[in-house]
Amino acid sequence: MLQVEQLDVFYGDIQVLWDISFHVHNNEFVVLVGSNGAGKSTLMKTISGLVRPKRGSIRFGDVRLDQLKPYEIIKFGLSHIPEGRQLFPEMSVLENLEMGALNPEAKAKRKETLEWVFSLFPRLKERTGQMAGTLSGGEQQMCAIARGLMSLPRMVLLDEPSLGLSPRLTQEIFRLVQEIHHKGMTILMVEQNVKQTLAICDRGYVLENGRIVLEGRGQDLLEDQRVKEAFLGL
Amino acid sequence: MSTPFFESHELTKDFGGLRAVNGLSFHVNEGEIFGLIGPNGSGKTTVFNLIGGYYPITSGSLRFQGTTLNSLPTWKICKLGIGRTFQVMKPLRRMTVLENVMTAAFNRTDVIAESRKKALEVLEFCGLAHRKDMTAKGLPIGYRKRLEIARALATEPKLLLLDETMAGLTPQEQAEGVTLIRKIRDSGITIIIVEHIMRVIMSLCDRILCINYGQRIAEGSPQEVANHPAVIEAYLGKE
Amino acid sequence: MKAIRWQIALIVAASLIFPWVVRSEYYLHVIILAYIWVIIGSSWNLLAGFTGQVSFGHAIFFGIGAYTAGLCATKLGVSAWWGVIFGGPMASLIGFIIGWICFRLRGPYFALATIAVGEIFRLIAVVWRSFTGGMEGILLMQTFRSKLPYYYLALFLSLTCILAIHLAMRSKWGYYFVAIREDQDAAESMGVSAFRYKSLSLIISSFFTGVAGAFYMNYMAFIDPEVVFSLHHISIMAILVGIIGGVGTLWGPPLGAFIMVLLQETFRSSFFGLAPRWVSEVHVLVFGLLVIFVILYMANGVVGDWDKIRRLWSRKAESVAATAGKGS
Amino acid sequence: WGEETLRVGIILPLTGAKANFGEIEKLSFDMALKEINDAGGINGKKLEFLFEDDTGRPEVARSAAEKLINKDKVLMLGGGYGSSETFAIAGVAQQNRIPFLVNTGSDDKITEQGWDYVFRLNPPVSEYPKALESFLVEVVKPKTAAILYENTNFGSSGARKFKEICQRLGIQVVVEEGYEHGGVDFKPILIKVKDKNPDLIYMISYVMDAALLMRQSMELRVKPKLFVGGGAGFTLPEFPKNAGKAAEKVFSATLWYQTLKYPGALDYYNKFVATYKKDTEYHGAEAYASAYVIADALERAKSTSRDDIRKAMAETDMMTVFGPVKFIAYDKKTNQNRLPTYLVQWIDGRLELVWPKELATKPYVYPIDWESVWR
Amino acid sequence: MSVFVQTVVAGTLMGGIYALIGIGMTLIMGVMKIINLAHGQLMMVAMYITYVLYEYLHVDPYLALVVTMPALFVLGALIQRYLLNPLIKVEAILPENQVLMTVGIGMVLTEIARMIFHSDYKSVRPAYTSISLYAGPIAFNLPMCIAFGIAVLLTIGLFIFLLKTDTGKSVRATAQNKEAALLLGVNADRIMVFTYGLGAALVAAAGTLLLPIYYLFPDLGGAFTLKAFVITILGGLGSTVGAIVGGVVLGVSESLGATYVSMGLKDAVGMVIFLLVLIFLPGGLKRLTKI
Ligand SMILES: Nc1ncnc2c1ncn2[C@@H]1O[C@H](COP(=O)(O)OP(=O)(O)OP(=O)(O)O)[C@@H](O)[C@H]1O
Ligand SMILES: Nc1ncnc2c1ncn2[C@@H]1O[C@H](COP(=O)(O)OP(=O)(O)OP(=O)(O)O)[C@@H](O)[C@H]1O
Ligand SMILES: [Mg+2]
Ligand SMILES: [Mg+2]
Repeated sequence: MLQVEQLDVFYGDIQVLWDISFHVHNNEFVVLVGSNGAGKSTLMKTISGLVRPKRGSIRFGDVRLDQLKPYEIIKFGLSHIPEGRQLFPEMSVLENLEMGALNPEAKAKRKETLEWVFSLFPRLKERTGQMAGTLSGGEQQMCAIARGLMSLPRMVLLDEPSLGLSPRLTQEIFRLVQEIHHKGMTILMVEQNVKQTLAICDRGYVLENGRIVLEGRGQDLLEDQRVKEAFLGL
Repeated sequence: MSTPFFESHELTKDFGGLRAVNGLSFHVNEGEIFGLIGPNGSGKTTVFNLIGGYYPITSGSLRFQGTTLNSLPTWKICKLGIGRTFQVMKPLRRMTVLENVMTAAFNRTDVIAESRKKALEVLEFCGLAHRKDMTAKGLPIGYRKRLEIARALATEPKLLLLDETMAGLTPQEQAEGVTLIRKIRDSGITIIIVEHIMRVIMSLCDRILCINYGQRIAEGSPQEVANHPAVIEAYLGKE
Repeated sequence: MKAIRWQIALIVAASLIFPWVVRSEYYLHVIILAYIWVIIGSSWNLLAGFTGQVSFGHAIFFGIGAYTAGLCATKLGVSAWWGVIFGGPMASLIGFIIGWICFRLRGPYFALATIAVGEIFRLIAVVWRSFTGGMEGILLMQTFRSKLPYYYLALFLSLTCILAIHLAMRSKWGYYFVAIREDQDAAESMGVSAFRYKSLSLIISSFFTGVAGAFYMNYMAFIDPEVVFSLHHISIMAILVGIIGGVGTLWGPPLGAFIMVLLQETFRSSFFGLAPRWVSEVHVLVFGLLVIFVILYMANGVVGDWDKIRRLWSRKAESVAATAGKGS
Repeated sequence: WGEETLRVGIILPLTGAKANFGEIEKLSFDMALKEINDAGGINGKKLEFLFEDDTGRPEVARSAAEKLINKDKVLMLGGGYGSSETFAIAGVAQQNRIPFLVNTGSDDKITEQGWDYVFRLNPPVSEYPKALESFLVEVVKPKTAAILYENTNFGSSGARKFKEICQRLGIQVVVEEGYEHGGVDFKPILIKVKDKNPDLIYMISYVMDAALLMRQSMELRVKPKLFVGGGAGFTLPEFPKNAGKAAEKVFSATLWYQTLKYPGALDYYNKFVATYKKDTEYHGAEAYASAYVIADALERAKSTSRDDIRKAMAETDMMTVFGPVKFIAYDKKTNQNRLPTYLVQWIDGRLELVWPKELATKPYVYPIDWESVWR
Repeated sequence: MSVFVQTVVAGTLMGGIYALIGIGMTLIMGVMKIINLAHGQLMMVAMYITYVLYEYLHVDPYLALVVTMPALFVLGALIQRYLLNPLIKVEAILPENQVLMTVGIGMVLTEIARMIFHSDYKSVRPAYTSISLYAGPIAFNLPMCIAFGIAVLLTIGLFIFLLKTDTGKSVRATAQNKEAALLLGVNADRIMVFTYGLGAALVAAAGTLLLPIYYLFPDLGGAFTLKAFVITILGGLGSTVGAIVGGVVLGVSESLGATYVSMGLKDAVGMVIFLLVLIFLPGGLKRLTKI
């Protein structure tokens, strides 16, 4: 479904991604792990069009994304839920969610989608009128995920959804991600909770200093000596 | 009984209609690492902000080595010997790492040379010395978190407040962080730490306070707190 | 470092002998104006560029200094030169009070507040006729017929101002000023009293601006509220001087002062009478375009983006060399 | 080349808010210059005017004067439009001992400093209402007056002088208020004036403020015995154009009118209109006359030294389109030309000279029934 | 008593004009967070267009709205597209760079107007400009009443637009978090271009309605830019209803100040209120009225 080939990405003169190639199949749950500053978020941003690659190609189904703008990319059913929540702080939860369904198809089904999203996150339903900026961290994260789902995407990119969340909420988020996945959505996720994520995903890639150094099924990676050393603190 | 090193008494903070901190009392002994945990939005950062003098206290009081902190401005609190890091990092973006830390070191000296010396020591201590001439804005997250700590240390605090300095780090980096924090404590600095990563909290803290809705739900040794049913219910979740 | 010191010595030496080389009083006049702007621009830059508090109201301090000097003469009957001594402290005092009121505002709101305060001062100076003379202004006679005393005094004052700012920036104050600019909350957490150091920066800044105003009164010998409290011709001009030269750099504003004053005079006089008259009519337009251009392409000014400019040049030179090479 | 031409610096506002007046003056200077040179120049040499733009700001006026004196080495200076700018230029001229003939800047102070190098062709602002004064004494005999003026040098010194006249005549000043030039809404001040109901409203305003003041007075039905403008805005063609019927029957003090029986006055007016296809008024006449005064002085000067030119200026005694010119000392003033002033009134959309009576082009209309005028 | 009533009436009507000027600013400064020091200058441009239409084509100023609003929309959009949007990508020490850019734009607009029309005063005087309605001794100027009505209508329109339409929500979203808006499919650059254009169109309405009451010269902008700030801060940033309230409060207090204190300090009254609100009531009157 998503096919990335030989991607080079720069910030100004500094190269952060080197020759990245990977793919995600339809209805697959793929995880990207890597240390700080490895370039995971940059990769996500490149796919969703926030950052332009210098070389390489990104295909989603049969469209090429790499020269498109973010607001064009979302029309093809790709939704990026960014690191750090990025809500609209002075808009209500409901308005934030509505902003998630701007393209015509999603807009037509806005009512039903809202119901669905509220069933996933009952907490949000209680807070529809509250300004998003005053939600607690966990609620904000839920709101961000819910908003990303409002466009009824075929695939979601999730960047560190558990960052700064309590253990309990972290588990809740993971449960939700799995639930969404089981509903038939393709997922590409970045996580620092390596152990847990690798355990529930289909496949994983390890990113180091802007390069993909390992690839494999989640369980296999968990067993890998290098992964153990670098990420599991063993 | 002698006055505790740091004490919060019936601390309360309202934001409009929202009571973010609700009659919270606790104390911290000199030389210990005190963990503050709780679900998101339970008021941990708010407690830090109240200690740091960023918001006026609604009611209750904070005392540090016998001095009441209520209504002192932030910079005076720092002068008293309370250093802090920010959950949302605030590097001085266009200054170099060294300059960032020197600015903090001026807290105890007016002389350039001394502050530079102090700053270099701290950078060495935090493992940032090799990055000292980089501007802070170009620093990767892991180093930025260390810079936060280094800056707080350079003010020569007696009490250090660490707000989620491990979030977003890999387990490997977390382990390094834990070592660093231990080292800081061993140098005689008392620490209050907020963190969601239980492994870090459990291995570092002497005592832990768990709060929810700005109220205490449990306090005690790491083991006691981790097994407390209310904590599991509100915070840890069932494993 | 050595090389820089050498260059500075050269600039100072050149400034000192300038009147003996170029003997035209008119050019001296233009350079004296430039020195006044060096002081205003550098002072503005201390507050805005280094401390991050963008003032749209530096005319206040300039005006206070100028009126202190003028009123010394008209109300106290003493020499207006006393203004050069009292104008600075007077402006600092007003600066402190304004800071006390406005420093609780941050960023653009501070800037807006300074516009408002500036207008209030101007209007008061206009309306309070019995004290300030209102729009009839204050006219004195210059003390010296020769330009030389003014030239050297202006040179001395501007060098003093630059030196003072240099020393301040090299001390703890400088670190604190920049820290406040970068992140006020973080600075406070490091024991910096933002209010105290913002005030300090404003006091120094307004002091020198006031001195410049007092010197201006003595040199130009005529002031009225529209002249010295002008939003456009003083406050915004101060900003343009800073921006074009380069905010947050020591040598940017002085350079910006020379660029702006020379440009203004060149255009006003239609390239000293060489170009057709309409040229002088477009000088404000050229200013406007210059501002737009600088902000778009050299956001940090001539000094701030010096490396960028040099790179551009050398690249151009390279490509010229390359094509030349191909041609031969 | 330098020997062939006699260079005189003229400083006027050629850009900025006052530029349209500066333009009229410059064109008048140009017109006079051409006539003078066509008639053979000055003692066989050509006269040349170097124009400098003061942009309507005193500090710039000073730079311009510096440049003319020190760089261009002109023989003397002329021009001077705004009072503040003129004041600043006069200071420089006196300091450098170079003669300066002021043609418009009208603040009294300019010739009250004892400056021997500064001459003024036009009457000072305090004398603008001189004709009005006799009109008031002989015809209106008001008890109370309101004075409204723009907060500029010209406005506030004019207001101060008129207040002195009121005191002399025993007229009580019930409102005296300055306003910021360019206001949109003068109603608050007019409401206050209406409440005090003065016999006379004296206004010193440029043309657009003048038009708005009159329109809003009409709107609020402010009805004194008479409205009088203190020169400046009230005599310009734009005034009735903008004020509409609210301009009707308004009086104004003025310095000059083309139908005055000065030799060449009407010719100047007609020639200007024919040449430049636009109207001219007293400012233009001042400039035109001033060019001739300058030429006359240079012709008589024993040498081109500044001192000889000054002496020649001081001895000036000639007739111009603006009236007789002779620099004398009176009251506190020195080197001041003394001229009568006039009172004009807008009657049926035309500006008519109504006072002094013997010169009147039409009899004045007074008393005035405002309701019927404004209907 | 009638002095007081007439003063308040005059101030309120003036407030309507102020509100018109403030509405565009509320959008540009309050919603988009762009401090626009070229606001008055944009108004001036609209006024010149109105003038040309009236003088040469004899188009009534109220009809001219149909031309000036779209024209200024285009001008505003071009400014945002080519001068302000690129700034976002430029890293500079002072975030106030954008403010200075608008200063430069203001200068350029003024000077271009001066080159074309010279410094002369221009005015437009259709017959109805001096019609007043009288309620006893109290006069109501007709064009000002009409301007007041239009100000109310535009406010309501803008209010509904921002709160109820997707485009309006996108405008607010883009202002609050541009990157997130992009990710959700908002063409953020275009929205910003649109918003600035809309703000310019609104101030064009103000200019066109002001011209019959006032007059026109190239330097007219600056003073009105300041008024626009005062109104926007008074009313509360981003509050559409606040623009009306702010405008009227400013108009009335200036009038009262002029009548009862001093005409010369009329503008100072506005500035003092502005300062007081900035300092003691951040959030403006919105804080009091909650809208
Ligand atoms: N806007 C930017 N400009 C310049 N460099 C950047 C920018 N954003 C990120 N970088 C640099 O690019 C590299 C990759 O950053 P990225 O945010 O993609 O890492 P990451 O793997 O997501 O890390 P983290 O776990 O901290 O989120 C880092 O070295 C970072 O400093
Ligand atoms: N400035 C503020 N204004 C209004 N409400 C606030 C403000 N700061 C915090 N709050 C609210 O106070 C509550 C406590 O917030 P706080 O940031 O202290 O939580 P926390 O425990 O640090 O959470 P996290 O673990 O997510 O960082 C939250 O509900 C938050 O929305
Ligand atoms: Mg990341
Ligand atoms: Mg927190």
